[in-house]
Amino acid sequence: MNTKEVSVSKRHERRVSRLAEDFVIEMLHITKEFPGIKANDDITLQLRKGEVHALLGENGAGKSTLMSVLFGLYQPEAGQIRKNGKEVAIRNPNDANALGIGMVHQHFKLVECFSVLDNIILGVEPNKMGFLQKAEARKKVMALSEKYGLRVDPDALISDISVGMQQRVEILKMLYRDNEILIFDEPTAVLTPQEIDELMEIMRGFKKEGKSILFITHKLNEIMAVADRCTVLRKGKCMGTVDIKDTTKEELSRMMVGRDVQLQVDKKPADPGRVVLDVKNVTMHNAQHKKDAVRDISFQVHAGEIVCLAGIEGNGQTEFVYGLTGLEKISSGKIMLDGKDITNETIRQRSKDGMSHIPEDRHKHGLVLDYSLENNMVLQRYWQPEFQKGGFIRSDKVREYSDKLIAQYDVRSGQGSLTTVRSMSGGNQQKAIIAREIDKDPKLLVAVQPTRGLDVGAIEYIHRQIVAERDKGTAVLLVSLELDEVMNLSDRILVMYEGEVVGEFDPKTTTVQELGLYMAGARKQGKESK
Amino acid sequence: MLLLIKYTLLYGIVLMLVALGGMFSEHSGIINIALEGIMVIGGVAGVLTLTMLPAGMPVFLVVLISVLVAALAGMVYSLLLAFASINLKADQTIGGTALNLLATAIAVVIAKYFSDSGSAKLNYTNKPFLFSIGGLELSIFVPLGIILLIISYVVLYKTRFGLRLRACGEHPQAADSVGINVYKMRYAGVVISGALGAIGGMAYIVPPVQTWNFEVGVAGAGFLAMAVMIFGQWKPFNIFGAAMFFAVFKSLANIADSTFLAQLHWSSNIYNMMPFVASMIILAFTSKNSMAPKAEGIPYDKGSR
Amino acid sequence: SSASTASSAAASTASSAAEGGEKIVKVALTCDTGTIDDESFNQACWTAVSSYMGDDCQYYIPDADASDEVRETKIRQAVNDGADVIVCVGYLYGASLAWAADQYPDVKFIAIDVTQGDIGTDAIPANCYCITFKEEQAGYLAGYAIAKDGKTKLGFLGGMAVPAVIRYGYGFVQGADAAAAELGQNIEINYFYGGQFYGDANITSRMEGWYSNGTQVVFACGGGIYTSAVEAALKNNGYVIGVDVDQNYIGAKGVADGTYAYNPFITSAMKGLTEAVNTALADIEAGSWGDIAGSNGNFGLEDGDYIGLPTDADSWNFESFTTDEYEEVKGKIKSGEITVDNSSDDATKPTVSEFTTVNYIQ
Amino acid sequence: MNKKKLSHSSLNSSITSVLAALLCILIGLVVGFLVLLAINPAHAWGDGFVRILKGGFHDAPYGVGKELANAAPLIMTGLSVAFAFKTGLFNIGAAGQYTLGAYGALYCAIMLKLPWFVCLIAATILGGLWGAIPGFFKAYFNINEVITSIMFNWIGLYLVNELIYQNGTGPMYDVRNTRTMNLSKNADYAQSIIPDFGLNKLFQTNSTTIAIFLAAAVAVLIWVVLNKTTFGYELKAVGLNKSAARYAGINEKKNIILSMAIAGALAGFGAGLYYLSNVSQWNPLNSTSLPTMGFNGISVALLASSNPIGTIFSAIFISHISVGGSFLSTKYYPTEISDLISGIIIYLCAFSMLFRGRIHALLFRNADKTNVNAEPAAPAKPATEKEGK
Ligand SMILES: Nc1ncnc2c1ncn2[C@@H]1O[C@H](COP(=O)(O)OP(=O)(O)OP(=O)(O)O)[C@@H](O)[C@H]1O
Ligand SMILES: Nc1ncnc2c1ncn2[C@@H]1O[C@H](COP(=O)(O)OP(=O)(O)OP(=O)(O)O)[C@@H](O)[C@H]1O
Ligand SMILES: [Mg+2]
Ligand SMILES: [Mg+2]
Repeated sequence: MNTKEVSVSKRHERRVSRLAEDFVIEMLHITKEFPGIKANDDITLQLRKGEVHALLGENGAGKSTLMSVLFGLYQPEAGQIRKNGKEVAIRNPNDANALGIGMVHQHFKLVECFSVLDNIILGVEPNKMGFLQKAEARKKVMALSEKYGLRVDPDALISDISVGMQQRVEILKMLYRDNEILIFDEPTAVLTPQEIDELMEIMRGFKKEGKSILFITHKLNEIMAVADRCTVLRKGKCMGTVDIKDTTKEELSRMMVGRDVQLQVDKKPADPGRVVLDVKNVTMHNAQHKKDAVRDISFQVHAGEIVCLAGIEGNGQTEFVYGLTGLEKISSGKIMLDGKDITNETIRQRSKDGMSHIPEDRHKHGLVLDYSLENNMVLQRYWQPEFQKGGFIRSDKVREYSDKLIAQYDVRSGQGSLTTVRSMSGGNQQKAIIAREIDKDPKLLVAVQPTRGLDVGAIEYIHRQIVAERDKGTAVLLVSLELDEVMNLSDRILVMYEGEVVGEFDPKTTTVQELGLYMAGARKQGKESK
Repeated sequence: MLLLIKYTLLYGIVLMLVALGGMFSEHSGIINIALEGIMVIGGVAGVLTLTMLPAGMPVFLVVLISVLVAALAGMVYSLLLAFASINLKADQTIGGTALNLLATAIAVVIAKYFSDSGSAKLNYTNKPFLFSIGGLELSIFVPLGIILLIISYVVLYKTRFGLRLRACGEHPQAADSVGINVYKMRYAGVVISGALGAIGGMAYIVPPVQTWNFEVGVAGAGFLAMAVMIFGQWKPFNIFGAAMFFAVFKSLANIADSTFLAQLHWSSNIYNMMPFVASMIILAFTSKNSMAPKAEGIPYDKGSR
Repeated sequence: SSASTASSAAASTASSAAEGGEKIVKVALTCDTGTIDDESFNQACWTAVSSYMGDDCQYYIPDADASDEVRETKIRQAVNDGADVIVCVGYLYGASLAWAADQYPDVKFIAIDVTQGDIGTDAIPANCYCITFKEEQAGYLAGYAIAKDGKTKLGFLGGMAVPAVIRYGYGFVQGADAAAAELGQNIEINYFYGGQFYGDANITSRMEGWYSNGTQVVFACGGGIYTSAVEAALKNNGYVIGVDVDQNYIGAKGVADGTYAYNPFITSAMKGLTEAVNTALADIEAGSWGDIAGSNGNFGLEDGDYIGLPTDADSWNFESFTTDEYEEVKGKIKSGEITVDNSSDDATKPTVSEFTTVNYIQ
Repeated sequence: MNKKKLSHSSLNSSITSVLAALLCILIGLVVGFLVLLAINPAHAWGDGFVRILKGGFHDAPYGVGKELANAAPLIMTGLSVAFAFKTGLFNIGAAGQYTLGAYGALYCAIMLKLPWFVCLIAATILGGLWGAIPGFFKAYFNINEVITSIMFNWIGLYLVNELIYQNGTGPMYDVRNTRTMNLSKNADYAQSIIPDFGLNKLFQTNSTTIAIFLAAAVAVLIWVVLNKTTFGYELKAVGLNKSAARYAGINEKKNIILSMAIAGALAGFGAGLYYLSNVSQWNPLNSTSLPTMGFNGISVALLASSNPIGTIFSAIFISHISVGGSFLSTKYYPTEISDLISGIIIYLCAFSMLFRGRIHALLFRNADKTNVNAEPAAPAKPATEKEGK
């Protein structure tokens, strides 16, 4: 390509966008199949130099797959990839790297027990006859870190640093390889609001440098904030590319799911009843650190209200939920469920007493991935007389029940009750858990990040289920990192910081900014928050 | 005392070599439970070579050739494990167990085929493998083992290969995403373990006697080496220490009646039991912060995330 | 059904042979444990059989840890393969013989190292001839000779604690003790069973421990276990005593091909395996099977030269002990002047004089 | 409709497993034949291959009786491994548990002169205890059961040898035989021998008892427990996902220990069947090799793809070819050829998943194509939409 054409294209950006010379990367008519499914079906995506190009789509729409094709992790069945108008073959990450393409993966690809420096150089190690030469690598990393404001300690182990810091390492990995085309796959899912802002800033910096960015996210706010254009995928097909200037969040979500989505949950005002959950002075030790993970927490949840524990990840929410649900022991304090002291009860007993738990990590706790869907549907109840007789499982009853839940909650899977849960998509796995936990008719529903990583369609559905549950008179304790969700869903918000509850808020009278200050520890209410 | 040192070294080096083999394999992400079998294969290959080499050959060549042949045999045999667990993604422990069962059968069939009398016994000379320093007789495997130990350390921590190998055992997806060929690295890890395991097998059989009945196999030494590897927390010098610790027990069991320990009148069963009991206790104490490669035992599938 | 035809076929050939002059058709040798080339027990018997029969013989060895059942199967197989004489080598065949003799009345069994007690029947079956040896006498001679030769720190390395090995060992202790008492010289004996019939690092290191602590000679008594004793001896200028057959040739071969620096075999405690097997086979062909069947030939010095040390100049490697002294003590045993206790009970050790310390190692 | 689908697809998968196993066997046999050809081509067919194939039938009925006598404990050790597999554990410690089981059975028979079923129970309990130890280490220290089991195999061997031998003075030890007392040689022990109901006569053997039927019955029992009971549900859940099981209120530590204890008990029971049938006696002088029965159990389990019922057949098969191997003529071939064949078969079994996939694809290509992200059936949709609002 020549410079003249570039300048021309800049002037007539919209009109001449079909000119090949316009784009650093073009993915044309890409088709990628997995056994039983077309993950990408004739998708075309064109990336301009110096733009932030968002990629939007429901769970399983094929975003990660498309990016993996670009990064050389998968080979497409059909279609071609062009760089600066020339067709290129990307057979593996090395090829991608040689073309200046780098990727921050949805799940970080960092070796936990390696140092930051080792992780950055892995794959492109400076060496003399195979022997590592780390000194020069260190110099380059420090320079990059300086230039882009990506603070890292090159000698720290990955396992010792925060998620935000890990992401910086991932970004440095791309920069270290002098990549010009940067792919970010759901980079913000794991970040705190402040970190997200930082990342947006960094992206803008890259843009200024002339780097091109592909940015996958489910959060429309972020797209509106930082992207120039957005390509929308639905069920493996390309729904089109739009300019962010000319579109709205509503339009984007309609393109994505094919119908109108309510981004705002509409719910009646809460009608709190009796105290269902009463947490008194709960403290929990931390196995790793000397500092207590949870410090002297007290609060109550009433029937028919949604109370939300908000906070930045790692401020004791996870530990507290473990203590509350019995997965871990609490060191001191007392937990009452509907007037009954359950502090020392087993998990099974808590469940019998009316506690339901939508766990934070659905793969670790929520599901036995290699069990069939029906077996997972009775995971909390297989022992009830309804489903067993004299120790023998009544498989007909289990099937009946599972079929009922599947129909009622629209859990989609290949073989219905017999599907191995591992083969189901994340959204449907989550739906199955929610069906199971809600159908228990609990007095208290503990929902931890119930919509993590899900698309707006699924989020909308789950939010509605939770509100419906509240309206039936269930006490709901929601734990979420997502401020939108917190503001949208809760009737009361408790902010946790460093293991303590530092404030209590009414979502109608507070703002995201105010919550952010408390979450960051910049402010703290008096002890009256108890 | 000299004797204790001698046999501790002799046996310890065997355990160390085999454990180092296991270490390489596990750092690449493959659990090599077939070490016992690999030792047997290495032993039978090395011994057969010894019996076949012409009498007048220089000592140096005899050692070199037989050790190389043993190592080669081990590498070839370990390819079976590599193929099953890397390409076919078979369960590694199961594949390894099958190879253990197979190895003794192969060794016996081969030994019976080559021995004059049709028994599984082969006669050979171990002279080329022995030398002494000031009354302390050592086998060639002692210096060889020490050299291999140092090389192992350097390779693992100071080279590009080592860094990549360890990455594959810890997080193969990460390695793959930066363009490292995980399959190739895992093959390398397993094949190195084949070579070291086989040399270990030869070191187990050759120095102490000049006749070996392959029906006996290597009597659990390969399994013990796995314990050594765990005890040594997958680190070369720790493995060396662990191997020596085990070897001291073993040697004591055998030469106890020539030492003050004879007064205790313990049966050899008790001595034999001790290293296992000791390592169980140590495992229990160190289990909380195990350094095991995180991805070991999990077949790597390019497609999976 | 194939079995019954096979066995009846074997039976009929055997009986027709009996009418036509007792020609042996095929001999099977079944061992209980170890290898056929163990340079001692099994090998001696096999050599005897194969040199007598030429091609018309075959051996059977079960796995190391075989059961009576497996040994019965070996006998069955031998019969199915057409053997009309079966030589069962090793006391472990006792129980299997009780069954086999009954099952195959037309097959002739020669059982070596097997006693009526091992078989467990009231009498030795009529188609079975047991051959045992007075190993305690051989052990005694070896022990006596070596102690008389001036060695004061001795060792006994048995394979497993099986009756024959125990008799060798206890005989050895008694012989050495007798010489010690004669000389008024204190001697010390390390006594150990390796638990296996092969050498390996464990045994070698134990033996090195002994030799380096001053043990001069070890009586290595248990199939292939001698390899470890020899290995350790050579490193410490020590010596070994062979067993069952004159094992001097092993040392000589080793010296010749350079594996051994010197020949460590001082002598060997022998029992006349080859002679006994040969005689028995010849008896069958001579038509005198009836004379020996159902009996136990327990061969000791009283019965002839079935027991002893090799007296060839090559094999006689004592420093001072002479053949005359040897003949003298041998004569005393022959005449009954000296009786050697023939206990083979692992738990009751032989009694010794105050000159002798036996260090039984577990 | 769903029911039909279940039986259909589970039938398909069993057919596939069986075919995969048969394919492994076939390849193993072919390789075995090639080895026979390589060693001694002249006799490879009649004196070699045919004998292996015929197994016990080479010398029927005796050989068949032997085959059954050996298959009984093999079913049990196979079950032991298979059961553990089903609950997510690899029990490589069956050999050690078997060792302890042997001690339990023999102690009760020889020292206490108890009836056979009591001896069997003792064997089961001791085996179970020995299995529980690695379970304990796994549950409370998170140490891989494979490594613990390996260690406890050897500890068990040395321990039992020491207890029985006691330097040659052990009361269970028969000095003359260098084995434990022979149960059938002494009327005192008669009640400890498993009854044979005429089987010995039928097969012209001494040790073909009803053990094989007991083993088969246990296999069926285990199948029921695993597939039909809440207990099996819990065990499998723990095996597949410890954390999720804990979340579901299952005591995962208890269940891991229980799984291993049951696996050990099964192996111990197998030892009881073997020694109380008086197939053999224990040799405490052997300190260098573990009972092969334990390791062959792994083969059995693999060949059966861990299906409890399948272990019955795979155990009989393994026993068949090893008896066949023992009938090989030493003149031409080492008996280890049969070990070689079973080794190869097991190696192939280790990746039989691959075969299974291929076979499945071949057989049922059109039968069950599934779409993971399939839309639900049409009528379900309106109902859910109503539910949502
Ligand atoms: N390795 C694989 N094997 C088989 N099918 C796969 C594989 N990876 C993805 N798929 C299929 O491709 C589809 C697209 O998956 P992809 O991961 O690209 O979705 P996504 O848009 O990134 O979803 P999310 O928003 O959840 O990250 C999935 O629905 C799945 O069915
Ligand atoms: N290795 C695999 N083999 C087969 N299918 C796979 C594989 N990996 C992923 N899938 C398919 O990918 C689909 C979605 O997977 P994916 O992990 O992208 O889910 P998700 O919606 O992103 O959930 P999560 O938010 O938990 O990541 C599933 O339908 C699943 O069938
Ligand atoms: Mg994705
Ligand atoms: Mg996702």
